[in-house]
Amino acid sequence: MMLLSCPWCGPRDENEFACAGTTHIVRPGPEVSDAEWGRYLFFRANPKGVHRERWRHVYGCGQWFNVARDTVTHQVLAVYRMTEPPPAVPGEGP
Amino acid sequence: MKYSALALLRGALSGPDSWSPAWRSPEPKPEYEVIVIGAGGHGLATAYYLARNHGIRNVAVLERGWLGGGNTGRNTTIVRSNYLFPESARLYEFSLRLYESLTRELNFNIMLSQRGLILLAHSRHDLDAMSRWANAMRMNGIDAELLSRDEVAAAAPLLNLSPEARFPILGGFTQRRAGTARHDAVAWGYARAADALGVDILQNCEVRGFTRDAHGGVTGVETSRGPIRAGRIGIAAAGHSSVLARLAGFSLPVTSYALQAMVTEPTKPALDTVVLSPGTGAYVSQSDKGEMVLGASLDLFPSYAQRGSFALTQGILASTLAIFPSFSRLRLMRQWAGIVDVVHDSSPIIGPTPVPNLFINCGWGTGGFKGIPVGGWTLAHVLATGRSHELAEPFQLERFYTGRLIDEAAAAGIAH
Amino acid sequence: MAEAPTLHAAPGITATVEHGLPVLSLRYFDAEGEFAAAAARAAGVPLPGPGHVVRSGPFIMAWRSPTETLCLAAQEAALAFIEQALADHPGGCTVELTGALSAVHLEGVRLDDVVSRLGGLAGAPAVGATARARLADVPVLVLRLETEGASLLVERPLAEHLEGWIRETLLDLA
Amino acid sequence: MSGHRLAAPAGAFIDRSRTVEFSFNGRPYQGYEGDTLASALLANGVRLVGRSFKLHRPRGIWSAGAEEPSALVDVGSGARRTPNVRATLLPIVPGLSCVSVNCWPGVRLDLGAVNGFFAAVLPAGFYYKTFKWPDWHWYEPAIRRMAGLGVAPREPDPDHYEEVTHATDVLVVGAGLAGLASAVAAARAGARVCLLSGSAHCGGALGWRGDVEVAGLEREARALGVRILMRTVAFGVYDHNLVCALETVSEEGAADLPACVLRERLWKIRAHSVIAAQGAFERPVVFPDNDRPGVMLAHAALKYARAFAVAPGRRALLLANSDAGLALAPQLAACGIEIAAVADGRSQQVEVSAVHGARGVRGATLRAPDGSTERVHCDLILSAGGFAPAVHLHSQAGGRLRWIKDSAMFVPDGAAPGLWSVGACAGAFDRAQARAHAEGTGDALARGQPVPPPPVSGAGICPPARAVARVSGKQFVDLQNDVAAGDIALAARENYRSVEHLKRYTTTGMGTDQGKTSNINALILMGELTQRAAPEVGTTRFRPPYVPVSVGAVVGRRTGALYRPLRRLPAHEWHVGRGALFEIFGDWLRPAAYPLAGESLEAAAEREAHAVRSTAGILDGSPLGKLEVFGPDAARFLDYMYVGSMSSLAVGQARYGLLLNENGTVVDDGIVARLGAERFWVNTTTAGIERTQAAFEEWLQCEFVDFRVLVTPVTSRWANVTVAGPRAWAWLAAAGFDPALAPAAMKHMTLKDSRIEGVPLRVLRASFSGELGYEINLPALKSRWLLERLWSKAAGIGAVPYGIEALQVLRVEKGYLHIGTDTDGTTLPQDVGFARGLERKSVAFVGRRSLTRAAGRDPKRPQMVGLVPADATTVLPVGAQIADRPPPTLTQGHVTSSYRSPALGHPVALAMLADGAARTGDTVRVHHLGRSYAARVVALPFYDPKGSRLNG
Repeated sequence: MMLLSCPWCGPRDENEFACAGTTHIVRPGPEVSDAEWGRYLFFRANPKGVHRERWRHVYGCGQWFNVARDTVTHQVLAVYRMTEPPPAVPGEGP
Repeated sequence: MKYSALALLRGALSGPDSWSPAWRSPEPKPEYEVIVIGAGGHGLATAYYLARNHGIRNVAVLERGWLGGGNTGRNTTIVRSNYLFPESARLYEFSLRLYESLTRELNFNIMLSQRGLILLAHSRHDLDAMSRWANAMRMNGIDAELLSRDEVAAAAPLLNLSPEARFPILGGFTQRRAGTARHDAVAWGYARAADALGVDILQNCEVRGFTRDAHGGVTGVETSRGPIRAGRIGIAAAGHSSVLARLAGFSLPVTSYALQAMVTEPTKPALDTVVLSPGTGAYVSQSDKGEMVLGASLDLFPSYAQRGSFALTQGILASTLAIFPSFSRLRLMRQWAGIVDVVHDSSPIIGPTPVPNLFINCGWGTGGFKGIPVGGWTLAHVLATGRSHELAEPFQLERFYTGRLIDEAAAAGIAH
Repeated sequence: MAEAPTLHAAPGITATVEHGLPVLSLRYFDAEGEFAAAAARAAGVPLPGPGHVVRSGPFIMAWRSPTETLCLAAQEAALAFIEQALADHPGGCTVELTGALSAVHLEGVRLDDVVSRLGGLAGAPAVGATARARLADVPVLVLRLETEGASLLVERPLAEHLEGWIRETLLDLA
Repeated sequence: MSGHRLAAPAGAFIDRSRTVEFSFNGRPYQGYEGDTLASALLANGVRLVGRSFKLHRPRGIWSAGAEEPSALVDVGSGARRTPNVRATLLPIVPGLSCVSVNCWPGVRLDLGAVNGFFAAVLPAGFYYKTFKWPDWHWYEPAIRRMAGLGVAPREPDPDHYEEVTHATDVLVVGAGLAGLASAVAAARAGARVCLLSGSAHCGGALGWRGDVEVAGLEREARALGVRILMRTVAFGVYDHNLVCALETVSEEGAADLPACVLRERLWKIRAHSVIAAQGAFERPVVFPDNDRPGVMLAHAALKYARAFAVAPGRRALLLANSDAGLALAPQLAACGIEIAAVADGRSQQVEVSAVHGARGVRGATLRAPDGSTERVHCDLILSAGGFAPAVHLHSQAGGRLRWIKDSAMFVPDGAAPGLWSVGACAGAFDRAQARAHAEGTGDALARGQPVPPPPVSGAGICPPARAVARVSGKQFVDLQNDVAAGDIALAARENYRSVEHLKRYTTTGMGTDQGKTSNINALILMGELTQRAAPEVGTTRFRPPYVPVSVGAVVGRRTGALYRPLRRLPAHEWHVGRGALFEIFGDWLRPAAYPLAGESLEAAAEREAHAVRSTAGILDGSPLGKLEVFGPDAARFLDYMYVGSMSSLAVGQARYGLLLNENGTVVDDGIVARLGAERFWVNTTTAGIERTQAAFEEWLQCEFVDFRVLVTPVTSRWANVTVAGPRAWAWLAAAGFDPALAPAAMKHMTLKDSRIEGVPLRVLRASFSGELGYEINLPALKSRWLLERLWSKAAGIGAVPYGIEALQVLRVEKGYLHIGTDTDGTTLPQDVGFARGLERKSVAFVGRRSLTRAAGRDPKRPQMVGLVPADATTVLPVGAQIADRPPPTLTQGHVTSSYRSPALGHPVALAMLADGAARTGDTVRVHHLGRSYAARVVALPFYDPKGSRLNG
């Protein structure tokens, strides 16, 4: 059970949070092709390594925030608010 | 050599040396007609059917670790074809029928145990949903029966049948031909049979890149055991599909999650069927060894770590006790996780990729085991002929652009 | 409005349950902004920062999220004063929540022993602090204003569950 | 009687002044307080205690700890029966009653032992090669009965389990010398320290040797405030240094227990640093018939003698394959166990070529390298093959292992993330060095300084295990699962050579002992057979749990009513008083109907629905989801969220909305009302409140970050009392409601704030029944008061309370869809009659883009239609499939909702039908479980198509 640090409530067990998958996905306008729309909806890098994802502190303050996390070791490399620019983290591929 | 009771007797008289290796450990050849990446059930079945159905025997199966060491050996071994949509029903029913003849086909006892799968209805709404499900299965030509509460009780007397239960049991529905099979045996049986047909199974052979021709088509792979050329390449790598896709320069609608399962210490027979309670998430069977096999549930965040979260372990066990309260004093003995490839509609992807000569079988998510025979059959078909098998046509990458998803989980309100 | 409190006890700890707490939610876009400042003036105390709770006159002000402070009072009428003071104030709004929340008040030296047995926190937050956490598998806001006491605020329909968990915990502590 | 009690002063753990009576396999025995079942049985001369898993061979007590593969018993009976308890860990208590597992009719005469005669044809993996004809199903039932160990209880567990969350700086697992030393050092350096002792005594192996150093350290640890948890075994290290441990609270099997006791306690300990100090296991020697009762790990024998004053035999043969093993001979002799012979497998290469005695050791034949043999009379064979450090937690935490060839053991290769090993589990067997290293580790971790590497020393020279050549008799590697050296040779021959294949093919290490004394030997043997070193065969990553843990303890309080929260209506008692039939809908306990005496649910629902259509009814709709949405961008935001324009609502107006996800599927519906210029009231479905709120917050916080909108959930704040029917207003008026709410003054789909007796009301005129309807929202704890007030006027109106079932009848008559019943996770808005609404809406909304993909434009999509059975009497079964022919064939759709309509006098049903809108008037066939019905497709709604009844 991971320990995630909510930017507002501090470190809590993973089961207080919900993960919504990859973050920093740019939502295209309605004019894009079906293929581009499909890529936006479904296609993900799914890296074995550093993953930028978003979590919500469901059982706490209800806030969404971003996490950079290694999907192999589960090490949390960065936690930042939705409005903060993404910090660089070691080990992130191109 | 042929396996039989007689062979066992011969082995007893003349010792271990009378047995021959189940498969060879060959050195890689510089080139194969077809390379299959991943020696799990799907990859091995693909190689077997390439040889058996299409006469293509110059085949290598490449495996990073040990054959059958991934999800094939990490699931809860359940086979069934209780699907709503005709497309899925055809696919999984074909798979179940292959399973039904697999022991003799492979001369390897996969211990297919068709002890039935019961889904529990905890509300009248559940009963209605199961009525739809059972009728849809019958439309698809698959056995399905609705069960009264008493029939459920007779099949699994240790269930919590109290009307005061938090999740009372009102009835259920069953597919009697569903059940379990010995997971290792499926991998080993296909491996042995494929090997006997000339397929090279190359273990400890990790794919590190693809070689390409001028048109971008794949011509081979770079591996930890050197480069190997191939005319066509198939990927059957489950949770690692995205990693291989990235090496080949495309992406997939796949996210990898850890699927957790566990067993208790073995006890004498106490449960004679497979029980699934969609309302609580409990999924319980008892193995031939006597262990209660529990799970499987996903840690709901992306993961390539083959271990599960303790919070989920607690959740799985709490759900188990909600329907089997007497299991409280059994002890949890082993717990593990496999990395599964989950797509939005929980249905597989079997067919070409954007890269010429490269084909894929992935997206089985939590249900890959039951799909092994058909996954191998259809990937072999597209590798051999260049055309998708009729059964696999609805299961192409294209559906993520057209929106023609085959979303059993959404329709049935239960994850497969 | 409050119903009769329920009492559970074990050596070193008592738990009382209170329904129908008078509560007003203060919602704002900016914790430093005009609305929050007006709320602070009305309550007579700066709104508590993240993870904090303060008592001011008849009010208990408890941080709940970056855009929400709960204002609790013994009487609903006291809340009307705040509500009126903030009516039509830009940058936020008030939402009446009286009756939405129930509280389990824990008192005694074994406070941490009980909180640490609810599945989420290793102990009660420090005096003057709040914690929103998963306790007894439901979302709970813990307020700590006393050395030997804390209040566990929970949505009313979930109070029975939290209370049941605490009742069994006290039974086994005894 | 070979085992017997030794004289004092031996017996550090037992209290000779307290005798304990217990029974084993139905026979009464005596022991002392402090005995384990194993020590007490040995003291009573009992050697045969169990039967093995596959071959049902007789087995005795093999170890003195958690590694026990053989001595398993079922404890207690009835609901408190606990299967597969290790006798070596089970304290005896008055009244304890236990039986051997896996034998029938008894452990002495076990019919399953017939398997032993066929052992030769039952090698590893035999079942893969046979039982194929005619079919596995023929053989499986018998095999299932033979398998399994103990008997599972059949009744719910009466006992309690609790879970404690703990946080600490340094957690030390294991309270032997190294663990104590590191805990004390860390505490001295100012850290908060928690120390787990697996047994009831500190000191580990030294504890029962009467070591004084241990007692001093334990005193100091307590003085420094170290939190010491006794009888607490860490079984798992999880992400981010969460260590889970199980504390035994109540004794297993005690007689006269209260109806419910706190049995075990789960500790979830989040530690900044973890120090593993779990010691080492003894690695057994492999030789023929090394499973006979009377064969035992050598250190276990010493422990029985020292700690429990029990000699497991009178004359012992010591098989020492290691320096440490040889050193045991004088110690055992000093305890009063005669050493008949010492076979030094280390240098002299003396082997056991045979064990004599089928039910228990009576002697052994030793064979020297020159082939000469010697028969030794003994009743005890002690096996000392070297050490296997307990690297489990290190491995669970992600640590690597390295192989120490001289001592034939794996030790940690550096620290694991967040976890450091000390003492024997780090390979540090030299006492002084281990203590110094443990102290250095505790101190460094407390101060945040680099931790010194462990001194791997003191284990001595130990050749790897090997099978004895040219002998008959099975040489067991894994006792519980009956895996012998020959099985490993078979696996090697058949190319199951990697550790994963070896384990799975032979089942080595898959038993309840999880291979604590077998895994390393299996690796070594496989390595020798395939000319590889053990690490080349592989080491499996250890997984939790380190020892098996009760399911109940992991679950804790989450059983019974506390499994998942169940929500009750704020006016629950009022409904009880009305005779409600409650059912669980989602997480809510709600009245399905209010049946009269002898009335069925269906009849009650039809009566209630009829009353709503003819007079009035009252429904408790309190669980309905409610949100307040506030802010300058609230209107624009709601336009994005719903199909249905919300920005054009005037204050006081309300509108129906369909909520989609980005994939275009319908996830919820609801009513949005405008409370003010910047303030909206949103009703969601009961089941949909959480996903709606989560979706709102995700869009606001993650995508539309510049929108100034605040969403406040108010579901629990407001109860909802719905009054519907032609006499609804008359009823409300009679109860004293404000005339401004009268239908003439308040239009359908408008909302007004009002008061009654000072109680604030938020009244929405809306209808899910098609009748004049008021949804009266009021402070939750006032709902009972209002219900009673209305009820006091009901008689004059002829009003009834109605439940969910009647509501369903009413809404189906009106053709209103119910999310999750008529829709599923594949439904698009155009499937449920919103094609025109989509065209009308000009602004963007979530999910819109997805609706225009090929799948969304498919004319064969299912569409919601009405069905009326052709015979006008059959209620079409929900879930029945629509098709021209009986199955198997391609389905065209299915029935989603179906009721007998009291208003129309015949059954009606809703269905999803391919291209349904174009098929009005068609007759279709509906198939259900082998029966078939004809039904007519009709336009919706069935009842009051003009909506004339909405205004009463």
